[in-house]
Amino acid sequence: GCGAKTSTTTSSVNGSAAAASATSCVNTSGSSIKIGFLNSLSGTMAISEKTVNDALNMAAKEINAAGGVLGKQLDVVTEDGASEPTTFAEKAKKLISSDCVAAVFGGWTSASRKAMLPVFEGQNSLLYYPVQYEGLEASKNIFYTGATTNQQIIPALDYLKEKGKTKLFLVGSDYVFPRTANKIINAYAKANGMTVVGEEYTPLGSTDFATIVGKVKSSGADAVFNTLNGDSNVAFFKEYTNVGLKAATLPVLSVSIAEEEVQGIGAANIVGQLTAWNYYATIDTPVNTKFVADFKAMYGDKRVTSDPMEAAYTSLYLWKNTVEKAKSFAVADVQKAAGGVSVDAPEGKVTINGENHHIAKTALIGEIHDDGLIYTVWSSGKPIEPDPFLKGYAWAKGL
Amino acid sequence: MDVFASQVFAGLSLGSVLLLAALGLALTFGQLGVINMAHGEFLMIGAYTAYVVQRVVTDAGISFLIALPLAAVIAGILGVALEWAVISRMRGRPLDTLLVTYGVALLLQQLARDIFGAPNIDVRAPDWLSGPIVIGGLSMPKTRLMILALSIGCVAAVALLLTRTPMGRRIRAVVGNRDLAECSGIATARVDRLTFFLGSALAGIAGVALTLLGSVGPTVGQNYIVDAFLVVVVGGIGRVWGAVLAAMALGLLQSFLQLWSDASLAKVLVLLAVVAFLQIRPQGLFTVRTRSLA
Amino acid sequence: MIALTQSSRARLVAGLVASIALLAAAPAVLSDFRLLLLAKFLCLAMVAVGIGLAWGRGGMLTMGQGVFFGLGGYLMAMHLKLADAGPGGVPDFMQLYGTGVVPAWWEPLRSGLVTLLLIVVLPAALAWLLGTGVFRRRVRGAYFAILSQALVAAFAILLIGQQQSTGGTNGLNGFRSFLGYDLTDPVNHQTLYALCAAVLIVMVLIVRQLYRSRWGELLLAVRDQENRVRFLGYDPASVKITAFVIAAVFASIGGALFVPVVGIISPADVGVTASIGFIVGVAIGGRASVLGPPLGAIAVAWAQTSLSENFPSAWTYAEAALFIVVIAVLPAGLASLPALARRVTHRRAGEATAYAHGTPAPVEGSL
Amino acid sequence: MTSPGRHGGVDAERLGKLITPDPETIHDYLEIRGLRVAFDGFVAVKDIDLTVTRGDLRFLIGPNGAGKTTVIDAITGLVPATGSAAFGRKELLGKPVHRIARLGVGRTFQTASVIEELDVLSNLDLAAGASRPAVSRLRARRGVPASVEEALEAIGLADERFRSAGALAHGQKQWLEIGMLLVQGARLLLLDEPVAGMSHSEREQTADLLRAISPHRVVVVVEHDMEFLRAVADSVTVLAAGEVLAQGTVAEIQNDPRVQEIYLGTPVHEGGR
Amino acid sequence: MLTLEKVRLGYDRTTVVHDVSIEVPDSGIVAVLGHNGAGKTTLLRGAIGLLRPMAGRVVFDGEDVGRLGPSARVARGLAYVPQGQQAFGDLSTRENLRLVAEQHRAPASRMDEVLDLFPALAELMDRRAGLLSGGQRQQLAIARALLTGPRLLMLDEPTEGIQPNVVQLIERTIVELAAAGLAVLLVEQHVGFALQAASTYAVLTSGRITDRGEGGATSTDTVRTAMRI
Ligand SMILES: Nc1ncnc2c1ncn2[C@@H]1O[C@H](COP(=O)(O)OP(=O)(O)OP(=O)(O)O)[C@@H](O)[C@H]1O
Ligand SMILES: Nc1ncnc2c1ncn2[C@@H]1O[C@H](COP(=O)(O)OP(=O)(O)OP(=O)(O)O)[C@@H](O)[C@H]1O
Ligand SMILES: NC(N)=O
Ligand SMILES: [Mg+2]
Ligand SMILES: [Mg+2]
Repeated sequence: GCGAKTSTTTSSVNGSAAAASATSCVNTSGSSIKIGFLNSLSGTMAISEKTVNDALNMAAKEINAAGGVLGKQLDVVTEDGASEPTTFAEKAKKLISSDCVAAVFGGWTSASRKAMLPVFEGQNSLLYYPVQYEGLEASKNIFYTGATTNQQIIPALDYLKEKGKTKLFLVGSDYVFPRTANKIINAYAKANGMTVVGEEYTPLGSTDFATIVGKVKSSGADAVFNTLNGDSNVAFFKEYTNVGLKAATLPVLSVSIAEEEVQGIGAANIVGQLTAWNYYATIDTPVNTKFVADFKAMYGDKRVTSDPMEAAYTSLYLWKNTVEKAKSFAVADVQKAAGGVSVDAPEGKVTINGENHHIAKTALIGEIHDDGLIYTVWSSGKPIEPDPFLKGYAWAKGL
Repeated sequence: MDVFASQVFAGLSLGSVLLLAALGLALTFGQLGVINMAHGEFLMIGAYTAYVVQRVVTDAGISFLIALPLAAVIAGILGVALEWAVISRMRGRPLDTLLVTYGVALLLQQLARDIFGAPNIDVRAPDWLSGPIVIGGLSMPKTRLMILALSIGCVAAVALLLTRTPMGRRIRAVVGNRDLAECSGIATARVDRLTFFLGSALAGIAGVALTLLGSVGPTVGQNYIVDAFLVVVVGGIGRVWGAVLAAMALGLLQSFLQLWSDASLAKVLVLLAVVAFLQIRPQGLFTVRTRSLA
Repeated sequence: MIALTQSSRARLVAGLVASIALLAAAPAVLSDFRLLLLAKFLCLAMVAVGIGLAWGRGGMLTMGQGVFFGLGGYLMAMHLKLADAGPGGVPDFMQLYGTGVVPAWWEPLRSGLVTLLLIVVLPAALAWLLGTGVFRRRVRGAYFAILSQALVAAFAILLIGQQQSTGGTNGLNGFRSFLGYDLTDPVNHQTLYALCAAVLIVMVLIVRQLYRSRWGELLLAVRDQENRVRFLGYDPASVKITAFVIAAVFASIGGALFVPVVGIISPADVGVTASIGFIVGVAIGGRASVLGPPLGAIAVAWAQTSLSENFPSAWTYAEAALFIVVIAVLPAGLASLPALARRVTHRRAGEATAYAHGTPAPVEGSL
Repeated sequence: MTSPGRHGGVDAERLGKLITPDPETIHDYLEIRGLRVAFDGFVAVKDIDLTVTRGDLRFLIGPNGAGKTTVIDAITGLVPATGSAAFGRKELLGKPVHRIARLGVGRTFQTASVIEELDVLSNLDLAAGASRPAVSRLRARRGVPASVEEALEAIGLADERFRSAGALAHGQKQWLEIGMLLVQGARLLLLDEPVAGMSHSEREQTADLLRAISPHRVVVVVEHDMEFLRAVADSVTVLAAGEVLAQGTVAEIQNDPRVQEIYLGTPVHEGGR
Repeated sequence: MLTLEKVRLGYDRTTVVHDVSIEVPDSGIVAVLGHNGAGKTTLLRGAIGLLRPMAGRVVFDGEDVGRLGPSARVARGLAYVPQGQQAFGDLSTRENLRLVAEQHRAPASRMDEVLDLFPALAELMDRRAGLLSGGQRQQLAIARALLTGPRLLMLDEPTEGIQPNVVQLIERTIVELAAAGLAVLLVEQHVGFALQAASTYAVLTSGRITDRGEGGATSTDTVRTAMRI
């Protein structure tokens, strides 16, 4: 358990040690400062990451309009991660050592993050990663502005438990996030008198769910916990409804389906199902109303905002505030100043945890309506402190 | 027993999907010796056709029925264009056509991305295809039954065409000996074009069918192309019945393996099974002998 | 016809010298980042050289080189992981997703020597096994291409599925040292680059000798008339297997060097798409020539990176278009341009028609 | 473009070492017992017995479809067969094609097949090389092996040596194939219609060639050209419907009414053939 | 009926037929003799359209067909039996014949006539042509050509590799067809029959016509000398 932590933190320590050799080339003399946006603009993940890139650009535009950061205009360098970990690593290297950006914002799949981590540690630069993920990680060079497990998955499980669900069926894409998430879910279930009656993985992008849905049907489960990512969700839910399964009788709780994905799946196939996030477009606060309005104004009425987009948008402001607090773009200074920096984000107030570089977020369970939007049905009420290594949970020992 | 039955159904329906996707290939690959890597993209085109039609004709039921023939025609025409523009100029270079059409595939994918956007879009299934038909505990989604029916229909059509009609004879003659066919008064160029039209049209139909199962995206074709090729190869190139058998075999194998293991491992095992099979029966299930050395 | 004429042999030597000179000059002019990028391209070029041999000369279109590239890459990556973890240590990702104990089949890779050995032996053995199965059974052309594709598909899915021991989609990364050298130190980057360049040059020279040899002619004969060659008393299978094994080993070595250079190897680098990607450069450069495949691979990889940096989507069009045009109208690749230019002079109107039996455009490049 | 017809063409004198008797060949003979070839149901060759010795140039004739080519296919391992076919006491049936070839069994094909991509020289060099040790193949070809040079002269393609074999005319290809047999060191030559498509003079030249080879090799020729047969054959075996119909000298066969009935017919004209 | 005017033919690098002119009258047999490699096949490939002439014209009763593909020329009444017993290997003998019959809407009667000409085929109707022996395939090839209902029949060494009595059959057939008013362009190596049957002959040497003359009368030997053999 703690082995994991020490190993990652040591690696990050070595990282900053090695960093001594990798001298930063960031140019802070001019009237503008370079930052990098690194999202998949091509490949399977483009579906989701393009929207994140849009949100980031909107934030940059706003900040520049408002006078920039420490009086410097943001000069954005955009790179395409092409949905391939290797490309993410390579482009990250380029942004840092060739474009000399002060910080990089982007990444979606945990695969891409894991690929970039050693680069940012080795080159001692900063990555702001905007997507919910499986936790068990903390690098001095990464700020995690999406949810970690105790801010999304565990509240979701609490919700199901509260609703009296005891038999879970786990469906996920075959990669690190779902597999790790499900490890945690299994541990939780054991500790909370739930049973996992089935656990199935399909390759990313696979579209044949006849067998799996068949298994779900005959498993006797009373809830499905869905960690599928991307296209597979569509095929899954179509199959699900076509064999006659209904949200009312056998609800599916998903943690990777946001407003954007709902459009792709088709509201009809998924109406009534549950999701767990920290943000919904339907959040009724002045900040969010403005955020949604501005976004539609900039990208068109049909467009919707989602959790990862909001987290990305917010991440840029978090960096801005940190830099201005540190009065410096230097990595070391930003790292030092980060603790306690907060932003009044569309999802509500978020604050950076200086210990693990995650941020406190409010957990929300939502229900999908036929208008394609998600409406909050349960809220943690207040921001939950990030606990990536689940130290606060006895049952999580030995994960 | 109940599980067994449902797995058999799952397997057959997966098989029918593979078959539908592979049938067009069996034709172009088998009859023209052209390995059309863009076949998957013709599926995609069919799928997007269904999407566009639905935007126009909002009623899912009607749009589906319109989309089927329309997709066939559109994909078919694009196929002909491809044949005329590139493939017809690459006689006797099967492996090169494989690569060229791969380039075409990339092109079409990017085109789709720029026209319809990277995000996948959804095509609503007709109401009369929603929900299952339940027979003795076994609930069979109507959509899958529809696909099963479609593939049976297409197979029958193709088989009849090839074996019973003059057109079929002509197609096979051109495969056998292009020059001789030309000298026997057969306009080989036209025959090729027609063959390719049929092959691509089948892909178009398959594409529409796929919208019943999953979402439509620029890379939807890629999810099927590898399996489709395996079906053709295992079946024995140019052998329609071989393709049918192969598709069903692969479908059943996949669904039953998946019962004992997980989807990923099942897929691996199926692929390895195919590799092994081809070493035992290099020319596939059904083969033709000729006396020619080559 | 394939026996290189004096002039074309001279051109080949010239080409070799020029390329080597360029490789030598690179470290002086390129930034650390760009140099590593070039080193990466060189690794891909190694795979290309092998494909040129197997496909260009042997007619075996292998769409599955990713398997061998991956074998070499993962073997090296596993070793580096263990090395970083230290004696008896457990790689970080295993503690995260796995049981926290190193699987038995990883253990041998703690030794650098064993690793280097396996990087050569394992792919060779696999290729030989596959080759014997496939070529003795006379699986040919499209069948082989698709079979090899199925194999690589299986390989990639397997890697993804075995997360606890292979890192799954993440693959393996975060290496700190290579054979004891700190991978973050630019000086070592130069050495690493030099190593890649040297290895590639050796591979090219090997292939050149093979092409000039009788074995090369035999391979060509097997490509065009496998069955006829049998009646001369040759066993075509063994010829093909040899070529295939060499290609596999080249790919594996390319993968092994790719890992320290790029710092990560993941299923996406060895999958179906990546494997076809290897072929693109070979086809564009000139499949059957000596320098065509490596130069083509480097050029394409370079264009991909630089163009996709500036206009991601336009690049896809460019690559696809180039690929189509070259293969359709220039089967011998860019390497054949000089020869072509010379021939154009004495070309007469309306020669070979669509029907003409004319011996199909020869795929022998002049370089 | 020069055609061999004009200068030289085949030159049997130039055969030289290619066919010098090598002691090993003394005991060479082809012995076929109960050879049977069936193609899913249809029996193309029915229990044939046939013995051919060195120096007895044997012609195999018979109606189209009698099974002549199939017999050769069976001997050379191209089609599976039952029974026995032995050369120099070594059983051939059941061995893979290339092993049979290495036992000194060579053949030509009814539709000439050479390696089109390679030039004439490389074709011959390749044929000559099967016996070379594998490692030696890793060296480039320097100069032309004597045997290959002789063959080039013998088959009259010396001037075509750098021509790609694919560009040769039908008849030239057949000579090239014979040349390949010679350099290959085949001791049993199975020639399937070697003069088909050759002009009168070329037939005569080919005849000389075969007559020169015959004393030192076991030769079986399948032909329909009676004039050529009369010119070359020592003995004749007639196949019909997969069975041996008759066997004997040229004269015997020509006067055999059954052979005339099913095969020879009655010539409508004199001259040409 | 068919006129080749100074046609030049060849392949990528080589010119094989140099400005050859040949006139085939509306009926009767024109024989083209020559060595192998002389360019006979190439000439016919040019006449049928498998090769486009580099120079010169191909005129089929009044129309310049030089730009047309083979199928178009066949549709106009040209027929061609290629060298080397070619057939559609994957189709049965019957299908080989039906294929052509359909293409040219041949009346059933014509099919019967053809089968009468080659009784051997009648027994092989259901065997795949790819499995037929050389001679069997050759008969099939001529049968196919006749089914197109041609006005001019081009034969490239039709008796090559055929058993003697069938050779006689084929030769007889050719003579009869010619007598029945079919124009025939016959490429042969075997001077004997060719000269006897031909109304006119031409000798092709290395792609050039080196001798022409009346058939029948001329003695084989004069031609042999003309062919320099
Ligand atoms: N692979 C096969 N399958 C079925 N039948 C075959 C096969 N190969 C040959 N045959 C048949 O076997 C018989 C013998 O054929 P073969 O070619 O040996 O005759 P041949 O004596 O060589 O005739 P020709 O003199 O015309 O060459 C023919 O009837 C042919 O149709
Ligand atoms: N595909 C080709 N490519 C290049 N040259 C060729 C090709 N085919 C034939 N030739 C050349 O053309 C010349 C004439 O060939 P052609 O086949 O017309 O001769 P032919 O008179 O028919 O000989 P045969 O009597 O043996 O059939 C040959 O000598 C050959 O060199
Ligand atoms: N972090 C994820 N969703 O991969
Ligand atoms: Mg024969
Ligand atoms: Mg000819």
